[in-house]
Amino acid sequence: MDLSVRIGSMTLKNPLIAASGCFGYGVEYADVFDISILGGLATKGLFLSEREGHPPPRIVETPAGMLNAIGLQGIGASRFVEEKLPQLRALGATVIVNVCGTTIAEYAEVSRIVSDAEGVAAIELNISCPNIKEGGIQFGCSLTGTFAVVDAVRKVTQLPIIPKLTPNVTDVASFARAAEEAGADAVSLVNTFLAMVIDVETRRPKISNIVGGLSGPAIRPIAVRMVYECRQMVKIPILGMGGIADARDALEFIIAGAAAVQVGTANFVDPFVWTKLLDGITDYMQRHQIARLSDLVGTLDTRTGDAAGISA
Amino acid sequence: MDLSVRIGSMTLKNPLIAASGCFGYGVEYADVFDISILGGLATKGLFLSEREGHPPPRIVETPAGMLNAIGLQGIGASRFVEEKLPQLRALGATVIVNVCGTTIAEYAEVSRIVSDAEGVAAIELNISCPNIKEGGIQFGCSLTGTFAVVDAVRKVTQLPIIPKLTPNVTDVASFARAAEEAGADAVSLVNTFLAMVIDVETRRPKISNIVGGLSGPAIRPIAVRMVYECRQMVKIPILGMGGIADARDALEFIIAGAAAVQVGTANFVDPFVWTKLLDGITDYMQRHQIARLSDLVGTLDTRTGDAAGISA
Amino acid sequence: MPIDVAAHVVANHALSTDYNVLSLAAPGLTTTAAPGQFVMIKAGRGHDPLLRRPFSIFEVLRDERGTPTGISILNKRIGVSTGLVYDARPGQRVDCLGPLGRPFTIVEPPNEAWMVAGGVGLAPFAELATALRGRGIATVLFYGARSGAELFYLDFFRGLGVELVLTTEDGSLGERGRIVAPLDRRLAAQPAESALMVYACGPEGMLAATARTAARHGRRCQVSVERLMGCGLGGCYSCVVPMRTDDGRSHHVRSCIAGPVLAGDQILWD
Amino acid sequence: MPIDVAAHVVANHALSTDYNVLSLAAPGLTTTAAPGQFVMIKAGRGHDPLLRRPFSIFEVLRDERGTPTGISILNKRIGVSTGLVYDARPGQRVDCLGPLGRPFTIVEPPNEAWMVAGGVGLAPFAELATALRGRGIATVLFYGARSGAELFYLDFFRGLGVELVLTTEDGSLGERGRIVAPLDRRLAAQPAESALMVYACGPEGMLAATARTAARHGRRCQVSVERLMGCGLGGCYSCVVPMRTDDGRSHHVRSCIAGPVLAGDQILWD
Ligand SMILES: Cc1cc2nc3c(=O)[nH]c(=O)nc-3n(C[C@H](O)[C@H](O)[C@H](O)COP(=O)(O)OP(=O)(O)OC[C@H]3O[C@@H](n4cnc5c(N)ncnc54)[C@H](O)[C@@H]3O)c2cc1C
Ligand SMILES: Cc1cc2nc3c(=O)[nH]c(=O)nc-3n(C[C@H](O)[C@H](O)[C@H](O)COP(=O)(O)OP(=O)(O)OC[C@H]3O[C@@H](n4cnc5c(N)ncnc54)[C@H](O)[C@@H]3O)c2cc1C
Ligand SMILES: Cc1cc2nc3c(=O)[nH]c(=O)nc-3n(C[C@H](O)[C@H](O)[C@H](O)COP(=O)(O)O)c2cc1C
Ligand SMILES: Cc1cc2nc3c(=O)[nH]c(=O)nc-3n(C[C@H](O)[C@H](O)[C@H](O)COP(=O)(O)O)c2cc1C
Ligand code: FES
Ligand code: FES
Repeated sequence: MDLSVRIGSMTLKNPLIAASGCFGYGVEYADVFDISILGGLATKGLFLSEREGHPPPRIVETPAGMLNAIGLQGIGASRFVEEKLPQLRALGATVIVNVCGTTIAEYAEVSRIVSDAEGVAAIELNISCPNIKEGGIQFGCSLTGTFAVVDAVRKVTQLPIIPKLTPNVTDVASFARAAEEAGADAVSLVNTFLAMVIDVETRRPKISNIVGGLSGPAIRPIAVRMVYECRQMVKIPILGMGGIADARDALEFIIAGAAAVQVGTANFVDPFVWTKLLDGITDYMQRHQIARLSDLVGTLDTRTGDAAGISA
Repeated sequence: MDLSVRIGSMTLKNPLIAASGCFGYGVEYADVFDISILGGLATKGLFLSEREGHPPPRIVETPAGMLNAIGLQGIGASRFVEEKLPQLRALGATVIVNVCGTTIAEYAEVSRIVSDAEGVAAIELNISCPNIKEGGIQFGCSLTGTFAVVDAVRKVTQLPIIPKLTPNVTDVASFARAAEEAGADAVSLVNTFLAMVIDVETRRPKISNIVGGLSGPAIRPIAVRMVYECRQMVKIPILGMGGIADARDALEFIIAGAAAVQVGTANFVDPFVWTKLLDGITDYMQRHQIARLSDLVGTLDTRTGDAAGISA
Repeated sequence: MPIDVAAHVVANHALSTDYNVLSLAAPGLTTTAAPGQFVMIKAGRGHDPLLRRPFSIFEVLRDERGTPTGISILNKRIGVSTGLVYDARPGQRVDCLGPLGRPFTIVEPPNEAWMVAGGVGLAPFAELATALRGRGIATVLFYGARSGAELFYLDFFRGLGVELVLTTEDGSLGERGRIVAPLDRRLAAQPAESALMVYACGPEGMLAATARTAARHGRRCQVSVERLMGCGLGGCYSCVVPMRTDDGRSHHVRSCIAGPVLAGDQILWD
Repeated sequence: MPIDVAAHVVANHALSTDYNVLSLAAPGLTTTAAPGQFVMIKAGRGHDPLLRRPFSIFEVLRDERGTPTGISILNKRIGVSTGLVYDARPGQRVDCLGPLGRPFTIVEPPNEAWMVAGGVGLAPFAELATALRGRGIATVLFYGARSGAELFYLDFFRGLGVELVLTTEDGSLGERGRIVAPLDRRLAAQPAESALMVYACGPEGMLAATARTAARHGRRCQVSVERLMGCGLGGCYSCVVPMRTDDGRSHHVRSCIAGPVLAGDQILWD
């Protein structure tokens, strides 16, 4: 059975990627399980320099979801390359670096630094962080901005470029199209939904940043719809995510059109979710006699009619 | 204690409104509880003529939410006025008619019919149904379209006009602004989020319409954020909704800026939720010595800093 | 006038690895309950699962003085909520809204009553049989399942004097095959002048076949349909069944308030 | 090397209307557990509540042969998940991930050990006291709560030979007021040459006061902090505490992996 996924020059041994910001730098999980079983891992978002992020509280739980405004605390590109990357290489991880920037020049510079380093498989462009003013969302919410960032990074790296799209727009598929036209090798979606929770007793926001990003199972049906829409619009692979908690959820994204899936919040709930996902997908492929995972991608059957009877 | 809410010429005895499509025509609940305790009720969406809606399955449950694509099955404006309105009057209900249209002319005509009838308190313009191509979403997703519908209806009715906004846009506040400029007396938000659920065993959508609208607690944090954004943008009252299941949830919307709240999905789970909401809000106002509910609207305290310590 | 009762589990009898009978203390709920009516149950806390699920009232539980103390439901585990109902522990709280829906119309002698049940579709017939036999009506239960191990409460119905016609798909008990086959034969053999009402509950396909068979033999048939239900009270329009109107059009009827018991010959079976 | 155990509730002892001790059968979990470590618990099924919650390991449970069979947690009901833990029934499944975090550093004689607990902050001290007394270390427990009814396990600590200093806000048991007052007086009275380690766990305000007091008296202080934790493994950066770096800057440290036990004098208390 072939679970591998090709994204530009990068080949993932399976479609399971640890989502950015939900897996630290990867090394934190080395003594929890063998992280080389992952198809890949996306690092915490990296700027050129270190950042301390927002003051706590940074998260609050919501029905079947969570709100976060970490504020992209991170060690910056250079320290990552020096301190973390060698360990990740030694651990046999396929590393996708989540690149942030406050300017197009910063995106390009961070991308150049990680491209020069050894052991980076791809670049995920975070143009969709809803939690900090300079989080690139100004690029992620404009078609020209999206095109410009991808175009600039394309000039400085041979690595696969994977812009990560925000769901906080009217027509996400048009952003996928803009990224494709600018030379992106794939797109990741979705990042979190801008949201807020209020402590009614204090009449204050529950997190220090006032608003944060909603993730987890709550958003899954919206994310699946967006992946499906993008699938109709672009030819490049889609890395689908948003609320995946079990193999059935992952398969939903794949059938909707995702070539690979990322899992974030569910890794908090169960750091051992990965083997369960892998087993569940393998079992499904056996039951349905699917030899290559790629044969399952985007196979949603939308003929109406039969869908009717519930007893079906 | 004053729980009343003024919206244009309409006064609600309290801020609790049964959300459109989640309360039938109201009469269905007459022998479940005394519907005159409600601040108001929004009817199922009404077109000029009868509609049979989509074939089943029309709903599917999701984590802390549900997806629906009913397809606006309904009896049409005239039959509603003849058959349901007299009963609702007799039951002492404050009736908000949810008006649908496939053309601006239809919105105007339906609005005229219900305005001529006796016992209609306000018109809610459904320009945001995601589930049918001709559901007015083409108006709800364009600023000029939103303006045009409100403007046209404004010419044919003296009743308060309350356009209902879709959350499936980049900047919902700009739509609230467009509605206000066109002469709307208030805005309702949010309608459902376009979403989809796939049966991975059959590789078919779980509902016959392929995509549907996500509602319920899952969407609440996004809806609260949108109400908060609109509060900064417009002066007219906001009817907030999206996942309200208890008094705390309702208070979140009110503190974020909603003058009144609507409750849909929670009424399915518990048709007796209304007295619980009323008691919870009254108790809160007593504890916090708030004499008039209107004094609580939009009182979110966003000074940062103190929010920090979780022990706070 | 439905009420919502915070019922407590008094007993949970597993009948098989999929089926169980859950007994709930729900005083007040059953004072007006009639055979064929259902309840909307919320077995879990929190918002996941979110919606209630519809269950037929299987038995009305009574104390020694005969006053109703609650209900039991016959549950088949097929997903999240039926899984919670299967695993429910004594003492656990289960919110129970009802009674809901249109019950069966109970015939009078000299009518005979033929009940046709498929699988968990047996649920509404315990109370119906009790009511029918109470009126001294000759009652037959046509009851089909996958195997003999999934044919439950046979002695209960025998005890009421109900005649049993059983089929199993694997032939392990009664006739091998679907329940509609013996129903068809028996209807054919039935004297035309005899008065007869067919009651059916089970999977969609079985209901359609039963309704068609009854119609072909010129017999009236009440079917209890199973639709996904969001509210059970007419609020959401999720539970509709396409039915023929008097003027011959097709109309989506809300099975939670117009049903679950509907006239088999008016449903537009697809 | 943490593991995730599908633990089962073996007992649930209510201590008050807010507090209970939940005993969990979790073989394997405790083989490496050290005082001050915690577990991440998921008490409910489904996705609401979604995240696990951190709980200190209160007691390591052992069979007659002394082999660890599981753990108990001292729970204070303040919301959804602590409510589920309070209501948990024997036999119920509770997912339990651990052991996690940096434990207390245990001193050697001739050091004295002073433990300062506020409310449910008592939780990590049962195991710590056992370890300390096992090394024959003179141990004092400063323990404050709202009222005497919320001071638990006093006999357990007495039995270990731990000296108790108690305060309650309502004065119903021990000295009226906050626990830091007697701690301050006693630290002042303590001969300077004596070796001493202060251990503290409780509400943020109490921890800050304790750390400042210890520092003022030139005493080392290990505090176990309580932060909202999304993962407990360093993955989410939700649990950060602002701390002073060697070069004097402020840095957000992840309390789940660098802590929960941190050096009181390096935390930047706001
Ligand atoms: C009036 C009425 C009375 C009923 N009485 C009983 C009864 O007495 N005992 C009993 O065991 N069941 C009864 N049912 C069916 C029961 O309501 C469903 O099995 C239940 O809602 C499934 O919930 P779940 O959370 O376990 O499944 P879910 O996890 O919600 O769904 C699991 C799978 O089953 C499918 N499904 C969900 N509901 C139905 C349905 N109604 N029919 C067919 N497929 C479905 C879903 O699409 C999904 O694929 C009744 C239904 C109705 C409408
Ligand atoms: C390392 C560590 C060890 C802990 N050990 C124990 C223990 O042994 N026994 C015990 O009872 N508790 C312990 N706690 C605290 C416990 O984790 C929280 O009380 C719990 O997470 C609350 O969950 P909930 O679902 O009940 O509350 P929620 O419903 O999630 O929240 C209810 C309210 O409490 C607030 N809140 C949530 N978590 C905290 C927190 N950690 N501190 C302050 N306010 C909070 C929320 O903002 C909300 O306002 C520990 C915490 C940590 C970090
Ligand atoms: C705590 C937290 C931190 C996150 N940090 C980042 C980040 O640094 N960069 C990024 O692109 N996405 C970040 N995300 C978004 C996730 O990568 C993912 O897109 C989103 O959470 C949806 O997936 P999920 O529902 O599986 O968590 C973060 C999400 C969470 C919950
Ligand atoms: C089954 C169903 C039917 C609905 N029908 C309508 C409708 O006819 N018109 C409308 O404006 N909104 C309709 N809505 C949207 C609700 O009025 C409401 O905006 C949305 O469900 C969010 O609120 P909630 O989370 O409290 O349900 C419908 C929602 C549901 C779940
Ligand atoms: S279940 Fe809601 S209308 Fe029938
Ligand atoms: S709890 Fe996730 S990093 Fe500490």
